[in-house]
Amino acid sequence: MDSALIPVMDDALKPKGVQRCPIWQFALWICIFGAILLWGVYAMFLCWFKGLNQTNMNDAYGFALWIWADLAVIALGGGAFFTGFLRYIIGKDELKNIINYAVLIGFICYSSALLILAIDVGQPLRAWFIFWHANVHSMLTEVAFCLSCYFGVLTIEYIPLVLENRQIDKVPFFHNLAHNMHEIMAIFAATGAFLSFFHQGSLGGVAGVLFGRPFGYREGVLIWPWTFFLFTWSAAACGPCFTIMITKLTEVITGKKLVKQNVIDLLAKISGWMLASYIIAKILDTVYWATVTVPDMGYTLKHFYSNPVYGIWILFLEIVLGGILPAIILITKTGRNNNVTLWIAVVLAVIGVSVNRWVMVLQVMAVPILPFESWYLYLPSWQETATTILPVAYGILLVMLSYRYLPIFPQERELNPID
Amino acid sequence: MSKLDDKKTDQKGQEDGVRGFIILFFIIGLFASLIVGWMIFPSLLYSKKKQPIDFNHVLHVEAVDQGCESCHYIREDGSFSGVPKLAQCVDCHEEVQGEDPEEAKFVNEYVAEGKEVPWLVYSRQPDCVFFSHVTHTKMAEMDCATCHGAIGESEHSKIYEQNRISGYSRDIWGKNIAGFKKNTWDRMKMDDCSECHVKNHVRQASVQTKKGGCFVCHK
Amino acid sequence: MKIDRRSFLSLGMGVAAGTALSPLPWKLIDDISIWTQMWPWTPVPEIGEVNYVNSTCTLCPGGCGITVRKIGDRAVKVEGKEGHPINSGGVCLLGLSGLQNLYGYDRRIKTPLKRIGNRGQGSFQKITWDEAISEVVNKLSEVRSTGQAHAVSCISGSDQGTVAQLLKRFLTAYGSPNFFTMPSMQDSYELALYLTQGIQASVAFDVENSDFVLSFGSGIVEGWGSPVRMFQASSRWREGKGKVVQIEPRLSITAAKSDKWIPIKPGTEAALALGLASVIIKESLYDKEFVENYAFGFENWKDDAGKTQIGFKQFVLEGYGPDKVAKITGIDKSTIISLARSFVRASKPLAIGGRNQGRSTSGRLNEFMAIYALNALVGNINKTGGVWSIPKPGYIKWPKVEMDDVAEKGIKEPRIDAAGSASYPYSQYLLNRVPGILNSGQENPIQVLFVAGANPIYALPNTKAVKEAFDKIPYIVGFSSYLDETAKYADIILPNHVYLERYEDIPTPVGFQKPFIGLAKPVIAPQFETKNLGDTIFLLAKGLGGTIEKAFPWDDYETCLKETLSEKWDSLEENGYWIDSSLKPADWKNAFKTASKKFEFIAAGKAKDIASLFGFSSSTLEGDEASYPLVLIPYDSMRLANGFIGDPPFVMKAVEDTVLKGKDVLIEINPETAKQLGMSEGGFAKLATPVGTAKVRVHLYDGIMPGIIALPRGLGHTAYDKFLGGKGVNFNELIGSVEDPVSGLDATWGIRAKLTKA
Amino acid sequence: MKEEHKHIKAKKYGMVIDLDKCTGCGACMVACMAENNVPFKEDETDKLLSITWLRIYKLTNGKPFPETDICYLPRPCMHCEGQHGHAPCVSVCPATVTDYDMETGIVSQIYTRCFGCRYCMAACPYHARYFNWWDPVWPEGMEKYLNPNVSPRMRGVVEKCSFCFPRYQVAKDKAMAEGRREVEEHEYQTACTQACPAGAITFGDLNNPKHAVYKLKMSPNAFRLLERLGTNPKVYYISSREWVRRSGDNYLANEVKIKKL
Amino acid sequence: MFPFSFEWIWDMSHMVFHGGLWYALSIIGLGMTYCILKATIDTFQGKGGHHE
Repeated sequence: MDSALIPVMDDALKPKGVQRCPIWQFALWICIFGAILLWGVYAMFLCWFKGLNQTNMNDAYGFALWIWADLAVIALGGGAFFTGFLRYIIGKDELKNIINYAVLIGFICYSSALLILAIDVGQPLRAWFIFWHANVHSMLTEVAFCLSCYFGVLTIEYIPLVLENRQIDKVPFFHNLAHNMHEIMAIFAATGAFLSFFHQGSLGGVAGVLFGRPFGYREGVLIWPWTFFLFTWSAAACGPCFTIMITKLTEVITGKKLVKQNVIDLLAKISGWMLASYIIAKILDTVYWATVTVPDMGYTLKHFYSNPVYGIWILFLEIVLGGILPAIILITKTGRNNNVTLWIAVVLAVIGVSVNRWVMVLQVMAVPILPFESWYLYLPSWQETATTILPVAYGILLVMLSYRYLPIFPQERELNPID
Repeated sequence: MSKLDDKKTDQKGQEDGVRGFIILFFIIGLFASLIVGWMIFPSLLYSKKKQPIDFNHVLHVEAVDQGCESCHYIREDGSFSGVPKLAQCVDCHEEVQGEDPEEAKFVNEYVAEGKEVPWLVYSRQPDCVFFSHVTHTKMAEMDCATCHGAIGESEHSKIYEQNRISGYSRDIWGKNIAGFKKNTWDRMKMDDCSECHVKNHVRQASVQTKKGGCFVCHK
Repeated sequence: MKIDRRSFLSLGMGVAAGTALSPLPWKLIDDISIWTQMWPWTPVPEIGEVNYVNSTCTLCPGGCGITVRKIGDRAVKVEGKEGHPINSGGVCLLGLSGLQNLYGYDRRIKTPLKRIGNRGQGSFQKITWDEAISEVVNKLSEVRSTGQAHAVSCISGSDQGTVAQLLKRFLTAYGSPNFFTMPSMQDSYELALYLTQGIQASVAFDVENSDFVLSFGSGIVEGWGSPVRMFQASSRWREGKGKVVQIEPRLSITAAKSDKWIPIKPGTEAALALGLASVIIKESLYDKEFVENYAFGFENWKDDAGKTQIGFKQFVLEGYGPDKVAKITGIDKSTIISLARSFVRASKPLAIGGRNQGRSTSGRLNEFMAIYALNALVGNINKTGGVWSIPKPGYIKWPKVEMDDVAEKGIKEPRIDAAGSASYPYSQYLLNRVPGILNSGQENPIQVLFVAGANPIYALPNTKAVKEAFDKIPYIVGFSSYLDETAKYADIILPNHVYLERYEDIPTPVGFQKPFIGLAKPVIAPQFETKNLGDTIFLLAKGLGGTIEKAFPWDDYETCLKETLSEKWDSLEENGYWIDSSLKPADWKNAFKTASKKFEFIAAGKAKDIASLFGFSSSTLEGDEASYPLVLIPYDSMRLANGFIGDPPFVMKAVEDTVLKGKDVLIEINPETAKQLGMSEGGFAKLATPVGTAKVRVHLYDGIMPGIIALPRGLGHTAYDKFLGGKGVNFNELIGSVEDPVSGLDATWGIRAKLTKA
Repeated sequence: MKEEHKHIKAKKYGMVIDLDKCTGCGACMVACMAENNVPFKEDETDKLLSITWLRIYKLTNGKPFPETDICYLPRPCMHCEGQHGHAPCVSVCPATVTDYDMETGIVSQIYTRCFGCRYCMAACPYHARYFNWWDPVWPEGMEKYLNPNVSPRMRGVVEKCSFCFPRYQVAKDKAMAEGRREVEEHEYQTACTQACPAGAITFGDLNNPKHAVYKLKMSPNAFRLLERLGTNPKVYYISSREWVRRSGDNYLANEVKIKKL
Repeated sequence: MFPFSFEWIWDMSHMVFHGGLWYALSIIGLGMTYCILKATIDTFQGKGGHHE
């Protein structure tokens, strides 16, 4: 192909009536993140061909960085289902202006999660046994099923966006398909929300059911430990915060206002109340666990937070800095409307939920259970790190492409008129 | 820019023709791949190997007095002898007995050299499988033919078909590509074992599946 | 009409739909997963008929009965032989991993080898057996023709059994008295037995019946004696059938298993034994019947010249009162007194010595004498639960070697080590003295050295000196099955079969009460072109011809063994062992073959005086305290084989991470001492002794006495395979050989050391 | 096929390990490796990357010299019964790879079905489960000693102690060849039990009063590891030393007596 | 996953779990089939496209 064609094609693909950075600049960034992506892909192939000895995981850390990354991205991707839930089920119509981006972020998060899982399992070529030989009592089975199904839903939600690309839209079939999918999107969104409630919860259940691991173990109702509900709740609270954070980050990078303040404000407010209620539940859960559940097994709270690296401070970080503080900011109008505090709140909420997922994976592994053991410490290998960064690079690339060529932000043209 | 724009098509007739064409292509693709999937692929999937010696079961069954167990017996420790070793055959085949060139080949190439015959075992299970012949033949009083078919009535060794990917015999991994099964010896996968175990309530003590535990059939 | 991209799209959709509706993708997915379930590179063990072959383990001198499970012609697992008199079904981890020696192709020598590189470098070229035999024969003929027959010597793992005796016989027929064995506590025990009871016999411990064992640092459950037998005895004691008191500076596993652990300043064990004796005598608790009627030299006595000599009683009462001993040993006076009392009060007390496994060194004679004296004081000599002397199995009754003139002359030459000479009249072999003699002398007393069933370069103290001495020997012939350190030093190797491929008789294991012979049998056909050492000796003899050839009138080793064992053979073939269960130790009236026909505390006529036998002196450690403030002691572990056999991979896998981490050995140190040195767990350090230095890491262990550091034996190999070689430090590189002033035997137990942060 | 399910009383195979007798010599570990085709590699000193179905822990009483005391504790898979067979690791396995067999009380596993998610390892508080981080490699020659009764595993799967179940299969075959359905106590013993030179390990049916373990487990000195978590393990330990028994579980500072479930 | 799988038991947990699963899968499957079919029909009816 003639290289002169590239700018022409680029122009043809861009949505009408919006300003985009010059192609060379775009290409430069694509190259940078592409290189990072390739580094991750290289590490990924190392893990596949040489096996998991490429990681620093060991028999004490069967679950490590990857599983944390999985749990974290799924929690952060929770913005998609919860925004969808609010928009399509509850009927918060304003959210249509941010739902596209929420879906895109969700799609990135979930596809990343699946990719990481595919690297994480020891025998990827027979990983489908999880479906075929499903054990319905396992939280991981539920996770696998709901995750895959919901990924399907997210794909369905993302497809119409792709189809709305100026060139694709010209194909009648695709135009009609996008149109029809929009028509019944509420049904998909409802299914997605249903699936999400379960798999977010099941991810919480992953640690919550481990009665051999007192740090993770929680009592609960029926087959569901409290963490089941806490995880869904925290994902619903913090997922939208991540959506807001990425939206605001995109605005900073593009130097444009993309979503109207009232939309952000609404989402932030709902998040705030979700977060506030979540953190209360979380505190109650922690107190009950620390005073009833674990003493019964012969442990004290101090035992679990005597980690030589961060001790009790991680609990403070998770609950106070990552929960209470952002909740307070987000439920107050002034807090939400001040750009700085809003930034602080969403970042803290994102950190808070990530730390929660961190302790529920890594701390569970690290805590000594037998009285004659000591703390297990772990540092990921470069291959683990690279494969964890891989989805970040992939996400950035997909956001860049989607933003450039798809009408992600319906209010963009209105907010940024071209003279 | 214009290159990328769809050409306007005004003539309705032409449009209809294109549509028909589209459907035709769809059908071509469909059938071609069905033929590949159902007919070509299965024949490519298996390599066909001849046994080193064409063995005549009928002849041997006539010559021995204990049927299958004359050669394929349960040892004192309960293990199954499987395919006879050279030492068993040598009792009769020290010298060439008959006219059969296969026998001559056996005596000259293997007996004389003291080399074991690399028989290809049609019903060899994967290494992870534990199967106890004594349980089935002695305790459950099953006949060999129930699972292996009338192999004792064969005059020639059939072709051994080996899956090129997994390396296993087609007899245990499924004669029929669609998974349909007429005889026990058409397929001997886990579900086939389980089917009979479930029917007969054999050690259905698993907590997870209420069927047999892993170690009933695995090792 | 024209085909546009929509048609292709449609075709693609058709293909997709058709493929999805065909078995192709699904079967592929399934088959690929089945492929992962049995990757072509994952081995599938061959099935076959199961067989068990009974044999005897030779990996240590324990003599355990084993039974090897075979599938077809493969040996699949070694198990303990049920009902075997030594180990009754139990087996240790080294025995269990025996097949890794058999099938460990990386560590085995597969054909005769001739050295091409430098010594120790391990470069060899393959040669045929004919070439190898003729080369060695030529060399031996050459040496013999120059009148140097006595300069051919042999280091053997032991002098018991037909193979060792054939080697010795070969030397005799050839004309050399220079046969050596590797040091072990048996040397000192047998010497003590000879000095006190006047007999050449093996020492045995009736541990199964003893109800109070006082152990002076013996690793009862760490490989001392016949290991599995000792484990089983230990379990009886733990069932309440006996008590164990362990005396050593470090909380070893034996100490942890004992009823009481008494930490002692290392090297002062003899003083404690004498202290205990003094309490027993002072409180008149000793066995009067024995001491008054069957012992000599307890009281003061008059020698042939009529001079009054001090007896044992006066000697210990004057010199080793509990106050003084408390000061020497660092043990409370009250502890000493109460220990002495409980020892005496037990109905079947037994005192044992020989530190750790008792296999690396012979030990100090005074210590063994003092321990022996304790046993005598409680009258447990040859009694149930006591210490016995049993005759060595006398089944080897070959005709006397007919010697030619050269042999007659050579055999009369003095031994290189001076064993049996006026200086060391009662010692048989003093291999420990040889490196020093070789390194100091101008001339070369050894022209040809045979090494069989031993790894002296690794296992003798002061590795550097040993290597230096070996460098002076012009021609070394190795008979090892494995490419160990000494084999790597050889000029030519005539490899022996591995024990599972050969016949061999295993005589009574250390400390066992009944005359016993175990039989090692070929379990599988030899894997490589190796030969039974017995057969190799015959070939060499045949090559040399004359009287040497005549000395070996057997067709092959198997015939020789069968003839030698004659009527015992059937029992050996069937059970894998022969035992004389009827043997009872001689009663006191007949037990003692000394001049006085009594148990002699003072070894009248043999020892200079009582002090030379028992006297304790504390200045036996090499190095000065100022430069080397710490004391380094070795310890033995079941998980680290330290003799002729190196750890196979399974045993290496069992080594704790507080002993070896990566390639670094961890040295045990008391946290208090570590704190003074500013060291923390796992930290690197430089360990220096007057003999050598090594890089180590530290492991803080509360169970070790402050000021003492302990290093395990069995690491620091430079040979074998990648699983063992190049890991840790060989203790022998850090210590010098210490000679016992009376016996001349090796008495090394520790050295002064310095530890600095690295 | 004839009806095979006569009313056989459910067995519950378990182990009693006498820590007073155990010397930590490691014979059980090696017997296990030799019996079960456990692989090995050049460096096995990182115990978190070293497959030892049976691992020996060294316990110390934490007191300074000379009050120090140590005790070795061999830890096979506990074959937890949990509540009604819901062992910690069993119910979490997403692909039904591992199972609790009510007939024998053994936590069994199909290696070839495991796809290596390691959830069971996360669930096991005893670290009894091991992952094959590497492809097992037997150096030339060593593949000859592999036991055909146990299938070698491949990289990427979890494995653990099976109480030498293949030995049960072999014993049952022998019994059946002799026309018996039941296996005698001595006919089915694990490799570690058989090897232990100190005779510290006893193995048998915890439900059968004729088996030695039945009585031993009732010793006042018997305890199990982490009983308070409700794992309901089938490996009992015996120690005459209070501090050792106390090391079997966690206790709050104010809990003076050892709790027994 | 399917009633003919080895692991399938006709009990509450399987019905609930797989009920939920198949319910979701059906909605997704049927919904997408509907959209694709309708889009195909719409296209053949000449709807969509060319509206620049």
